[in-house]
Amino acid sequence: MSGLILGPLVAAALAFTFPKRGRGMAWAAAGVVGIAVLSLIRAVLGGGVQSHRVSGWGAPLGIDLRADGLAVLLLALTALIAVAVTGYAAPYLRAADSPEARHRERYFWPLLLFLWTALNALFLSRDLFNLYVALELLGFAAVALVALEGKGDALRAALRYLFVSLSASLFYLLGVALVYGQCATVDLALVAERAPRGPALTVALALMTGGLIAKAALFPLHFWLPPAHANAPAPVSALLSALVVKGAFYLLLRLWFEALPVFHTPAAARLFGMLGAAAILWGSINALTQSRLKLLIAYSTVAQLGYLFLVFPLMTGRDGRFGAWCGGLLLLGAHACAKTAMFLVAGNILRAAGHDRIRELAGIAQVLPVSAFALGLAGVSLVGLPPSGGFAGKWLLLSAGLREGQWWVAAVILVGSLLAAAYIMRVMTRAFAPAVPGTWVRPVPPIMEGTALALALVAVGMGLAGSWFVELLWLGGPWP
Amino acid sequence: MSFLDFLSALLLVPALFFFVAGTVALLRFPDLYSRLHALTKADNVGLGFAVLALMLRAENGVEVFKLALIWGLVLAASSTVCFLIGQEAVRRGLKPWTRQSP
Amino acid sequence: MPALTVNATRHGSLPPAALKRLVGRAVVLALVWLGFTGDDGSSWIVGLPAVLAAAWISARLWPGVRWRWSPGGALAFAAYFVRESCLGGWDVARRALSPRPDLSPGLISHPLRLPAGPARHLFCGTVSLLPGTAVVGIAPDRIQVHVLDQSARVEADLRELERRVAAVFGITLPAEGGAP
Amino acid sequence: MIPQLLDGTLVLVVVALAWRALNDRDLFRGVIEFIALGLLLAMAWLRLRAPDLALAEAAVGSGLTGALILSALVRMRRREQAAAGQPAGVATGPWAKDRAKNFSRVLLGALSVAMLGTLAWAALSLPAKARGLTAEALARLPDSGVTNPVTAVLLNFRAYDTLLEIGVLLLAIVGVWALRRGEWPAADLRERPLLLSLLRWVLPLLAVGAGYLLWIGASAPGGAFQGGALLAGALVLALLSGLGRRLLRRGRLVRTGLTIGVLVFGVAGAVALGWTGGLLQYPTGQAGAWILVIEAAALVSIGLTLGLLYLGGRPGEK
Amino acid sequence: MNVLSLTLLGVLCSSLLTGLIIFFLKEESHRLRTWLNLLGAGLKLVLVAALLRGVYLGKTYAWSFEFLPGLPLALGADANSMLFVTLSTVLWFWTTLYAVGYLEDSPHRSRFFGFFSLCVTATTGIALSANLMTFLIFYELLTVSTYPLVVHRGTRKALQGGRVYLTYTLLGGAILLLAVAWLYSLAGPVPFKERGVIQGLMVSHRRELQWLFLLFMIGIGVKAAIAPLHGWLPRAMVAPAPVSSLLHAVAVVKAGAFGIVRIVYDVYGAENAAELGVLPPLAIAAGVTIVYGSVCALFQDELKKRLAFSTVSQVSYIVLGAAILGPLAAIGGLVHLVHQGLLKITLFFGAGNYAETLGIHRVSEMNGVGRRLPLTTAAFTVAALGMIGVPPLAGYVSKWYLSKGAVTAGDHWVTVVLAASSLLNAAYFLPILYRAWFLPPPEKWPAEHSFGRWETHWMLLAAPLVTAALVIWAGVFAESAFSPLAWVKLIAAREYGP
Amino acid sequence: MPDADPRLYLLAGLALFAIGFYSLVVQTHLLRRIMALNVMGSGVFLAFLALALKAAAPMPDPVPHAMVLTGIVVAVCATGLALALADRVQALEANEETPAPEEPPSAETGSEPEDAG
Repeated sequence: MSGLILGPLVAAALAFTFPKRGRGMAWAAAGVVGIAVLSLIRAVLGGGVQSHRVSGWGAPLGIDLRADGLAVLLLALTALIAVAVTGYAAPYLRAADSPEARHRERYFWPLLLFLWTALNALFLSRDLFNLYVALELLGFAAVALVALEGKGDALRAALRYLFVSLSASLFYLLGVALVYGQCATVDLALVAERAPRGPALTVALALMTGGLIAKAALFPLHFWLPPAHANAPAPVSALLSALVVKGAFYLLLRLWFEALPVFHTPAAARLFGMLGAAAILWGSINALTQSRLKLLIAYSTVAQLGYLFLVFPLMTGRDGRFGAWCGGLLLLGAHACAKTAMFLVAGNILRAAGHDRIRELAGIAQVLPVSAFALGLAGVSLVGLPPSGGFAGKWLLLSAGLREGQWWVAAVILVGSLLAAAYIMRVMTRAFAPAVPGTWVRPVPPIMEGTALALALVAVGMGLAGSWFVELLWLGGPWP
Repeated sequence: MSFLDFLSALLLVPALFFFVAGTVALLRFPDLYSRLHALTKADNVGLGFAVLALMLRAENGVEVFKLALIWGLVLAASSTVCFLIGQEAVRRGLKPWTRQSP
Repeated sequence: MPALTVNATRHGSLPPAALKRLVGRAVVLALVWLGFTGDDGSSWIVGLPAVLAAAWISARLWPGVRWRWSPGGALAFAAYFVRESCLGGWDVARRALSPRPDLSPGLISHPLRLPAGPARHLFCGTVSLLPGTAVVGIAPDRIQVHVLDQSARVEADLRELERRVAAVFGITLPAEGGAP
Repeated sequence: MIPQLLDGTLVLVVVALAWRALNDRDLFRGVIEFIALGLLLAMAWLRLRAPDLALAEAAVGSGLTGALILSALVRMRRREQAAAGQPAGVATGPWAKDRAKNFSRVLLGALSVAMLGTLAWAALSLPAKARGLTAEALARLPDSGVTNPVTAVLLNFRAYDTLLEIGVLLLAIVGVWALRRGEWPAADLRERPLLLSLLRWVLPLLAVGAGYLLWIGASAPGGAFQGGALLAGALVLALLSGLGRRLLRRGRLVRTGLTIGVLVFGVAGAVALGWTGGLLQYPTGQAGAWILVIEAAALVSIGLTLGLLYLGGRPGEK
Repeated sequence: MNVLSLTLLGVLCSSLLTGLIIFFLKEESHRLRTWLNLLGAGLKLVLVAALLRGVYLGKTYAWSFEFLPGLPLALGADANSMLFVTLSTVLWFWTTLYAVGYLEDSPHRSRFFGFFSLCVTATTGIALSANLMTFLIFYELLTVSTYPLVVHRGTRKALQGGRVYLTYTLLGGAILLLAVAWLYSLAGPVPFKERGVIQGLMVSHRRELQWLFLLFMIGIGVKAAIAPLHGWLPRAMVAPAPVSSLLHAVAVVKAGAFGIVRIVYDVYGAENAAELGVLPPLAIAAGVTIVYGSVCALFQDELKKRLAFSTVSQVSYIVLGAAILGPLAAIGGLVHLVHQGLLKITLFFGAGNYAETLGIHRVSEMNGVGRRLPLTTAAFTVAALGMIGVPPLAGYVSKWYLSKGAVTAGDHWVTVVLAASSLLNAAYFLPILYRAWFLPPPEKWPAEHSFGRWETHWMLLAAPLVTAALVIWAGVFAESAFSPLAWVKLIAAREYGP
Repeated sequence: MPDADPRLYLLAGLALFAIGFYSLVVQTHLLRRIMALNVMGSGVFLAFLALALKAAAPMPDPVPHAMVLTGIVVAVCATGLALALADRVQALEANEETPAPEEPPSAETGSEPEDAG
């Protein structure tokens, strides 16, 4: 567990100190984290939930780290995507040998490693305040990465993102203060033991939830996401969409199902569900009307995040509980991989064409066949066609909804899938059109295409490994 | 109350006097330049007395040393800041207030 | 400002003079540390590196400037300074608390006779702390002083101060009007 | 009676000043009020018996933050003036006479008041005597290697927080450097000889002072953060006076200084892990020494980071 | 995992792996690609033959893998699946051969054959699915893998056709998904079993089952092109001829028809479905589609469009067979699954040859093609006559059993429909034959290509000739032990037997 | 001097939070918004410390103190980052047509101190 934090953190520091070694540091961190994640998966599968008391004190005085199925899943996902982005970013950043490019590469690596540290810290920690620090680390790294693009839109988007992120963190922190005032602890498990239902914790939970849904870009607090994700450099967009927003969602799960499950009432759950549904529809419809590919993908993220929040209403009953949990998280994983693949493809397209205006992208399949294939596969998972991970996740959600008699969830899932199909089709249609001469000006290195394809394949293949994920997710989940 | 304590309290009287006087001067003096005088002189003296009073109450030499150091630093700083502000004012062409000017 | 034009000691082999300077400053700073912590011997675990670092900073900021000083002059100056400070404070207080502020302020220019360097700095720094005067500008050969009360006495005071500062550093001032 | 009056006044002034600072028509005055607010908050911390924080707030919360904002304001103003004399849309604030805007402002005001009401309702429902973790912290204090409870929490009980926090500091500077090139304050020292000679004396003294705060932090208010703040203050002074460039000439050295906190902390964590099997779990009886080493490294990084934040970008030659 | 289940996987992988390899082949490696294609198709033929023998001898083939807990991905080979898998494998082999010839020198062949193989993999998967979930998975895979084939040419029209195709099929897929999920939440995993698996729900969930049946029919009916869900089919005609053959004869439409057969026989069970009262509406829909499709075909001048509407009409024969209770109708419907496939593929091969060799796309341009392309036109004629139902060709056998079954079940109106349809078939096919054989050819064909010794490329010629031969065989030797009919009787016996 | 009433400071903290939030949303000037964030943060810290004082036996709870110290440092980092970003944005807006002076960061790598060592 410690390697997951120390590895990327120290690597980030070294990457900053020795700018020319940035990529090497990233690979070194990837090695450390990879070994750590694999051994952690083994440990969790073999011996159940793993805990670690940092500094040896234990809660409430100290900070506890815990790795259950959920945490391990997200850690592994993070490692996978970070490795992919590391592989992709090197040629991406070296697109041109200009001072800007050198500048970007110099700062990209430490920031990437910080982001990685923050995500790992977030997924491992069980301490509300420590999670705050991790959230801030995450937010700063994300904002700085967005701003790395350096263009006006990116800077403005980054600033807006920063404002949202910071104020959201403060809402969260005020909630933590109230929790501490009530329970005299910030450890999730102890809070769960000591939590009386009362105004203080209600308001605390509301504050924390408010902050986190802003960070998770749940409708209607999603407004910052599309510009930020669309204007960032492609590998950064991938990280943001795949992982960063998921971090906040993960924390919401921890709060509602681990720390303060007594507040998970049908009314609250329904509210989440409604917002999720609204996000799916709103995000998809907006995706349909975008003229730029990256914006389309970003709005698709808004929509796909909505699905995750359907977990809340589906977890109220007994029958669909497990299915909803696994379905939501499987969907999260599949979306992370698929979305990364899509953004990487968008990066390839941007590089090859110099722009990402959908109308003028005829002939992707002809010029960048591998990318087009990756885009299609990612789309398959996004739409939820079998046997992709997206399908497995939606299937589980759908059956949970039907089992719980929540028909509207089923309806939302289906409509969302169709809308997703519609906006994917907009792009794919262009892909198969004959290329217009003069559109495609630069070649794309094979590794950039291959990375995207690999991730798309993972997204699709995830469905086939559904049983394995479910087995993992069962460990340490919120079961009565 | 020991003699030293008494002496220390006694010293606080002039300290307070100079602080008040400095503040009044800051408010009453007509222009920036004159106000600089208020800050650099009266308050410094006030601080000097206060430091002296605290020195008498100090438990050991270490504290006396620290207090002296603080006083010295404040003196140096206020002199420097006074100069910097005054210089900036002159550079910006601020005319000093004189009896003749309204 | 000669200090500015003199480059910082280059890295690599330190010339003996630089080393001597470094040690000298470290000793002064170590005294400060001693003053802070008193007889707490174990504090030197932190103190020693801190002092060395501070000495290094000092050496970087202030490479070789040579000056000597006379203890007697310094003592006399200290007494003078305390007395004048009190007078200055009183002066302000009097003017502030009088029913009608008794002011006739103005700017005057004062030719400098002290050589450039620490002596001049001490002079300029002190002027502002003394009754009725505040430095608002420094030129190579003169300073601009704002006075609360434009009277002949200011000039005399300043000259007196100059003399005493010169005594601290053991400098003989050139004759009146013969500013360098 | 008098303490209540004092607390009441302080609280009222704080709240009023906060409002003024954020809504003053004159932005410059707002910034000054903001800085004053920081100082008053430091007093509030004292009243809440948190001297460690009073020190940090005065130095960092008010001083450094204020300096950062002020210098940004100056920079922006200059740019606005340079840009073709537009009435600087950025500086006008929310005072547009737009009906819809007014309406939304009223709405948001109502919302904020409602939020405040809810918050107050929740906060007042908290138990009057909280349990807190004082007892636990004091019980473990002898094992922590230090005697100042706050330092014990920061560097032992919750050292992991602090590790991440040092990470945040480094990240902030990396982010800022990635964003823009810093502007060396255009100080011509020939015109400010007094400042120069003052700083030559003061900066080394501040460095020693920072070391002292670090040392004292084990047992009394102080520690790496306060010491770092002092160091940062020194650095800001150096930058302001133009001396900073001389200290920051060697890029790799500066970067090493910025990262040494994370590196030492991280390596210490890893070594402790190998030694005792716990992340950041110091070997029995050696906690004090470990903390001192970590804090010393952290001090350097904190001081450099906070100081360099003032530069507002990566140090460049022009 | 034993040898038997390996055979199942082998059937799938023989096309899947070749497909994946082909994707990464260079455009120029023409020979390697062709060999790979034929190798995959041939291997599959061999494997299916082995499978066929095994099933005939009563061996059980099963392979399953739990991709979600309690949700196995299961393959199996029963009589029903063998019918479809054999058909698609045989036809795929010839279609591949045909496609290689057809696409010679056109761009993006690696992409084309990659998806082509995927498409057949999906079809095989549909055939071999042992439960509803597996069926759904391959069903959607089919949707996805055919789309690139439909839009292969990349023209505006192709893209539009592809969009319509995808819209229809994805909508259908979503509804099917809902139905499957719903059924699973009621009944747990749904394996395919003769006489259905829903007996336990018949009393308690009657209404739900009726709704579900409707959802299933809509979801699958899209691919089976039951009116009014057939809108995509004529527009998908823009695809290259081998693709059209694939869509109409082997894969998509057949998958839909096969799905309906599966739902009626192996999920609901024919008798259960009859008791729920859901079969008559289905029969009526099928009847309407048969007539409607034929009428539409009558007015198409574009050859492929005419064939497309003919498909709309003909596929509903299969549905009709499933919708009429009783073994005879079942035999008629199921055997038409095979027969229609053979007939329609021959027709499309012919149409492809006309287009490729002479540039002919319209019926009105077909004067005298019989003289220029005698062999092709002969095959075309055999298939057209078969469609009309001229004895003893394949179409006649299906229609015969269907009408006999309808009469037995008391649905006399069906015979009227069949008769009307046959008349209409004749009305839109005979003029073509007349033009082809008896009218003089024009002086110049729209775009003639010369292929040397034969009237056209030998690959283009071999495929229709073989399939036409099969048509004759399936009709003439219908009563022998090795005919589609014999196999279908086996299935019907299991479904309706004692 | 007796201890302060924690509730008073708690409410003050909440008030700062609300004021900060309102200003953050209403104000348009970037600097004001950054200050608003700081005020919000100070409000949270005030609340934390007031709660720490409630457990004042024999001394205030040191754990929130440590947290607030962490919070203050994080806040100043945030301010630094936000100011740098705001500065870039404002530079863009101030002269929308001509690129900001540091774009492209020409000759940067050669002269930056990072390379000098």
